[in-house]
Amino acid sequence: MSDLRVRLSQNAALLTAIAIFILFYVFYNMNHPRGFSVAVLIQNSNEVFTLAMVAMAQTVPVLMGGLDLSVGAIMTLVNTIASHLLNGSPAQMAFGMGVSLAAGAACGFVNGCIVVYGRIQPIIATLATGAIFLGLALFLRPSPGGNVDDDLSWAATNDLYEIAATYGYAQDGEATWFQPIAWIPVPLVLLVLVVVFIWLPFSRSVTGRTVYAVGSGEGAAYMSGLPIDRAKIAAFTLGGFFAGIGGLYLTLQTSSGNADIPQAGAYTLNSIAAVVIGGTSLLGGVGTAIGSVFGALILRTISFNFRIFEIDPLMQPLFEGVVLLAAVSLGAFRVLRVKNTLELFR
Amino acid sequence: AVGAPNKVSGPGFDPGCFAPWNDEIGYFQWEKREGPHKIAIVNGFVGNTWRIQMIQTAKAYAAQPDIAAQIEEFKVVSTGTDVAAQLGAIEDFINQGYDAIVTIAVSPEGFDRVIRLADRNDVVLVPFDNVLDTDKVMQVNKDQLEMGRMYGRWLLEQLGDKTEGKILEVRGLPGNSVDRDRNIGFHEVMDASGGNWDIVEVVGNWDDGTAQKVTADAIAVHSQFDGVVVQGGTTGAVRAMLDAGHPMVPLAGEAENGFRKILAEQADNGLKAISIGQSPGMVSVAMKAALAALDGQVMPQLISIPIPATRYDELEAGKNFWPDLTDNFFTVNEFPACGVNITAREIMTNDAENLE
Amino acid sequence: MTSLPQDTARARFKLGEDDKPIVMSAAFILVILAVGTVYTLYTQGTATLLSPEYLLQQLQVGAFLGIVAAGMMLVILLGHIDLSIPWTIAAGAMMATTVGGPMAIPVGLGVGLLVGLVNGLGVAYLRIPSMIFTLGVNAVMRGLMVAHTGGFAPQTAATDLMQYLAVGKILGIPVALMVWAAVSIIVMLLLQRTAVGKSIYAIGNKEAAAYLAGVPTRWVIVAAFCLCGMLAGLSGTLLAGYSTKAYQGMGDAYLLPAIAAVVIGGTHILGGRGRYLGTLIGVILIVLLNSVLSIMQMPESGRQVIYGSVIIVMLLVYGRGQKVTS
Amino acid sequence: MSTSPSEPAQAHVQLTGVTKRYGGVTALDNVDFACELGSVHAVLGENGAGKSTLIKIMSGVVQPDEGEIRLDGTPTSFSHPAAANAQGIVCIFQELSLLPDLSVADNISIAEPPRRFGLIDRKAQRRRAEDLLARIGCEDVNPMARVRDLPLSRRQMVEIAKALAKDPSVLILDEATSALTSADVDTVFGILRRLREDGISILTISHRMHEIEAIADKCSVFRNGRHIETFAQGARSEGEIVQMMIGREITAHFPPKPPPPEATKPMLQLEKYSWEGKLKSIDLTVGAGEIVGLGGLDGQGQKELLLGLFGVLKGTSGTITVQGKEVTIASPQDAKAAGVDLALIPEDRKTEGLMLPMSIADNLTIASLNRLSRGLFVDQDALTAAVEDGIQRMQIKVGSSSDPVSTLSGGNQQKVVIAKWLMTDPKIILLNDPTRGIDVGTKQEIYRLLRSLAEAGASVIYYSTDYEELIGCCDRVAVMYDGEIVRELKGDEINERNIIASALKMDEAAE
Ligand SMILES: Nc1ncnc2c1ncn2[C@@H]1O[C@H](COP(=O)(O)OP(=O)(O)OP(=O)(O)O)[C@@H](O)[C@H]1O
Ligand SMILES: Nc1ncnc2c1ncn2[C@@H]1O[C@H](COP(=O)(O)OP(=O)(O)OP(=O)(O)O)[C@@H](O)[C@H]1O
Ligand SMILES: [Mg+2]
Ligand SMILES: [Mg+2]
Repeated sequence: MSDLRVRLSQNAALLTAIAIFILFYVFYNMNHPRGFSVAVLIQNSNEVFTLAMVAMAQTVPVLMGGLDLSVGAIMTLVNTIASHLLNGSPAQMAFGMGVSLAAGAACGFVNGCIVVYGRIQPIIATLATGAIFLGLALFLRPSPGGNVDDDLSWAATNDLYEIAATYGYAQDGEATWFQPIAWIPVPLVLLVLVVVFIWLPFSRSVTGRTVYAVGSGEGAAYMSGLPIDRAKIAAFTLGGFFAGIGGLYLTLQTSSGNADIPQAGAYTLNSIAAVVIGGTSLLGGVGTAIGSVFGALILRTISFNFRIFEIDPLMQPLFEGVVLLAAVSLGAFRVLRVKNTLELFR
Repeated sequence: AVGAPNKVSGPGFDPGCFAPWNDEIGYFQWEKREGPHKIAIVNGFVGNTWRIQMIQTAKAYAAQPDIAAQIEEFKVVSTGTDVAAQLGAIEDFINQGYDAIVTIAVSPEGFDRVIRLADRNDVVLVPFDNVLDTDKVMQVNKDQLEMGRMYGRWLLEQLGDKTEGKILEVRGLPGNSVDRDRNIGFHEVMDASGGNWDIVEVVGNWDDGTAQKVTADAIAVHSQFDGVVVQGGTTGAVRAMLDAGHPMVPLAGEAENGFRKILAEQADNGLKAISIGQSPGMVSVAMKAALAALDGQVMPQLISIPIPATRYDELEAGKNFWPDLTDNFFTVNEFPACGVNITAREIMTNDAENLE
Repeated sequence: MTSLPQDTARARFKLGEDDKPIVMSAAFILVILAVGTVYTLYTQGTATLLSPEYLLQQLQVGAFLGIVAAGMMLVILLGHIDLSIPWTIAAGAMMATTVGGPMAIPVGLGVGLLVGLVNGLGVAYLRIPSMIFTLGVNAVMRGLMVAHTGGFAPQTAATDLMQYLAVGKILGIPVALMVWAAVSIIVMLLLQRTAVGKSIYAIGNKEAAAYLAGVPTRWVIVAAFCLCGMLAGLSGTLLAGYSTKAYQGMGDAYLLPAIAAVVIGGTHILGGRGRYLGTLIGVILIVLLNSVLSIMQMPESGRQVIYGSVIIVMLLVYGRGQKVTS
Repeated sequence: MSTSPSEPAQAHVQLTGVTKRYGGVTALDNVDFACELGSVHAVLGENGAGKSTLIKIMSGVVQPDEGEIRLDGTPTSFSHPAAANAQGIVCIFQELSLLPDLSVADNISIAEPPRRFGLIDRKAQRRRAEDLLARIGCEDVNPMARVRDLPLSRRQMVEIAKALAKDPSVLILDEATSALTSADVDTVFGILRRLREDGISILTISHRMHEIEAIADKCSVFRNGRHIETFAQGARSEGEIVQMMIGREITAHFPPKPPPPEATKPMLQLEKYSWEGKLKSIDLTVGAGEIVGLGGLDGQGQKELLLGLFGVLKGTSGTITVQGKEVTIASPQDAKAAGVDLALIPEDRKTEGLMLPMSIADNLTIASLNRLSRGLFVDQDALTAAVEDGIQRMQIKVGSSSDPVSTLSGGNQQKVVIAKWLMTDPKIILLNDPTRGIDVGTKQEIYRLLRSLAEAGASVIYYSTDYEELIGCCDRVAVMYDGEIVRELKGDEINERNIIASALKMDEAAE
């Protein structure tokens, strides 16, 4: 019983994020002119997926006590790479996806190496590599465009039924056993897969725990004989990989590549906001990528609501800004509870 | 697919307003349905004057009595420079049962999915300004290539007998299709002239400060140009020339009020310029096109909007520029051929409210 | 870091750890100029880059970034960051031009100060990480300015005084450069000679220790953010004077270069150490680098790559950070 | 290379000719040192003698500049702590190496967690933590709790559990008991004795002589980076050891106490002072010239009392009267303001007392910048003078006052903290365990300093975990239990028996 209480109190931030998301999302659906529908769910998951991935990408370095200002750039670079490769035979497309994801991981690996071997602060190292990645992306796609297999992009951005129907699985999606799950949006499935098969194992591995340890106290982690360098490189590489998944999905979603600098910046900044809203401490050590997914969901759900309600279009940015500021300020309540000022300084 | 517009043959409805891009353009026809309609505008970025002027114009236009009668619900959202968010917003409006969605695409690619969905759900999707590289959807724009060519033709005309020289080209946002097309059009004309032109390209991002800085830089290094082309941020670029004491040479620029104000002053000093505008008022043409399509009219797939160009000797205070108003807006806003008569002045002095 | 007079005397003959970035970036500036000159000699046959006119013009343009970077440095020294710079600049410029007249400049500075105050209160009293709080404030400022410009027709023309400060010249020296110099002297004195300056370093190193030493930590944080905001407002007003008007997005191009300039100048991104002279040189480096790349007509892709590489290479050259062993 | 044959006894770890320099400082100078299996070996020496450096070399944290390490006669070198751990050398460092955001169980198994399918087995990890915590008598610690939420003494015990989890063959404790209560120290010593019987080699560093007497088999004394002598425990008297450590003889441990003063005028009065259930209606009066000790078991609110007085705690109630005037102290600024004139030597000098990378001069002057300013600017001459004065007064061993304070040894760092506050001319000085990890010589200087400050009319409130200090130093001792002052001891009443009895709330029995 007291264990439960300990666990609840240690995950209060995550639970708050989940609660806020549910609140916003239910509100949105209740006010949607056509009510809740699978089409709406598909649309919502499509819109959320890339940001959720980039937010997860940001989480790993943040847990380690660093900040990755290049996640948006990595996403963009992978987007431009994938926009050249996602066509042809199935084997070619699979190869293209592999290359794209590998490129994302490689970018993260480069970040990790610069941070570890160059001993440059992550925030500034990634500020610099972010520029380099964007330069490469612009080189690959001086102007937007691309040639992505239509079927693939259609199948990846709809429900499971469309995948089956497009590629002829489960009797073109008509099989009876398939029906209960046929409505699930593909991005939602991907999200769960990424969390269950990549994030959770990572967070329970020694390397993953070293990431938390480094964020909690690097000196102590070193003294404890943990593989710090490996964990740092792994953290950035995994971050790059997640950002790569985001970039790959964006390519499928938009059937194109676009080396858009403001967009890369927007994703990076939103990823930080999502991480914070999801309950991960920017100081490192505390939090989880699952929280960041909910942070991303919250950010997106806020803008969903703009489409339902009558808000002067020129007031929207203000409204958005105020909601964002309020959301990131939630943590301030902690300050009111702290009775020992010294506890504020950690 | 289901519900997609029928491909029909021309001529289209109201060709004075909805001019087809060229002869090869196809025509679309949707089934006529009864109004009033639900219309949404999905804007991308909102942080510049052009976009704000566009939104104000859209609101003013929707409030005009004849248009208001055809609209049941009208919504404008700005999604920022994020493709996923913009695609999501469009899809959301499709799901919400809107009849037409007018949009400025964040990216010229990537709309295949929403186009498919719009067709399935019988929604009229109308990209304008930053259009899509596709022929599957009805779009409204000015011919950016042509605009580039006009820059070139103007310079060549003004340079007269000269066959060689240094030209400064201040470009726009890197990676943007408008920037790309204007640049291609301009180079096409200059190359075709057979002259020996040394074109110095700098990146001005379409904003005055950047344009001013890079122009100042370029002048500092190259000391003199024979002609200047500015895609946007013209006011800044000309100001840099003035600051550096650069002689006034032939110039082609945008339609900012500030630029026209300087032009009016400097025309006598030899600033022979043409001011070519990408008008924010285009949004009303796009809205009108959407309404016409919902009314079952035959519409060209790519609607070309005339390019309003004003020469230095055609400037008239209070008509095509306003010395008493700020530098910061785009002078060309109305399209008389389409019955769109909301002037920039009305928008910028908030007279728009009086239209309601 | 600060040091005692007799120690400074000694440091003058010895290259301290904090001097290294300054010397290195100064050397790199010479490299940039040399490369640019080789280019212009080759293409134009002139060495324009070495002319006083060109250099003064660069310094004039650099003043806007320089003033922003000075404020940013104060905040970075505290171990914080101010991401609200872009729209603080724009808001300062827009409100200055909206008000116009003799009050234009005070209003521009005041708006910056106000944004800084909000940032400072959020960071110091609510203790929200500056990285995220200022990001939110930036979004709010953007919203306010969009609403402001869209809501009614604001005047956007800069006043004559603003224009004079931005583009005027006294004896051939740009006034903007003098403004920057004045800001620099104030910031330098603040950091080296005042209790507030020393407190900034102390907080950047160990806030708890500074607090327990009776340093008014919250007050110092608020003050630093206010100064940073005010300097951004000043830069915005000047920038509006330079372009003769205010426009949306005018500050977007200043955030990352300001951070980069501070860091290239040797200030530790996590706070606590760094010298103002470094920031000054960092700004000049960035301005010249941009200018030379623009002159060489480097495409955007190449620029981004070079920009990023320069930051990394400079930091690598300064010597790698401390390894955690104890 | 050592030419002497390796000792016939089981020299498990042997260092030969080891030298370590930090810049200009030679932390270890050609040291030969060996420790054997099945014995407890104490390392003694004043602050900065090189003790920590010695064990950092043995445990792979730093690498020697010269010399070699042999393990069971085989030359080895450890490039990082994990390499030493792999050879069974496990160290509990002077600075705790726990990860505050991870759970107790995570921390205990941090190096070699139990795994299933390659992933950490959290259930097994938890069971292991429960076992180890039970072994060291810490059943009250929830293995799921975050270490951050534990009081310091519990953290220290978790640190010990963590070391035991590694099954060491050499266990090194660098002042691991400095934050422990005496009950915990007894538990730990019990465990150490058992480990010794199991044939483990134990190396311990402590500045508490009585602890060394209680546990050590062998002692080695270091001074100025040199190994002075190794001898069997008991072979030398305490005086001889101290002389070896500091190179001179010490006479009395504590300065003489003056006769109990006749009703001095009260400097500080607390009435019904309470905070958050951790301080319960405290009434305390401290006179001018008086040194009042705070006693009791660790964690009974002594620290809170000091922090509260210094304005760090929010939501305190009751009244504080300083020099006859009632004051509100809402921040350290208020506390050091004129008319209140408080100073606090905080518990943890590394995080609360010093800005480690900043210069000694900056650290010394940070609390008195307002006094050193003239108008807007800091008066550079006054600043220089103040720094020199501070260094002189506390006899701080510095190269240059512009060196980072992190280059000083623990004791000298503590002196910087104290000197910093003396510059503000405080009337009331609060000390939170100021001699933790400080050598005997420096301790004595601090005792003398406190006494002289008191004689000059200041009041001192002194919290210490060491009873001897309370007995030797204080005019009065207020013993706290669960947030209350349960007894005030005066004059001859101040003795170990009374302090312990009151600390355990056995007042009646003590009468
Ligand atoms: N990282 C370092 N950089 C520079 N000098 C150091 C460093 N670590 C230790 N020293 C110096 O080496 C000497 C020995 O330090 P060490 O920490 O070994 O002393 P110690 O005996 O453990 O003292 P204490 O009892 O205070 O802990 C001291 O003079 C100290 O200043
Ligand atoms: N974050 C916390 N959550 C729950 N209980 C706490 C927390 N911090 C302290 N306590 C409890 O409050 C009491 C006082 O603890 P505190 O650590 O403040 O005392 P202390 O005398 O400073 O002890 P120590 O020096 O051992 O840390 C203890 O019983 C402790 O267990
Ligand atoms: Mg030590
Ligand atoms: Mg304690």
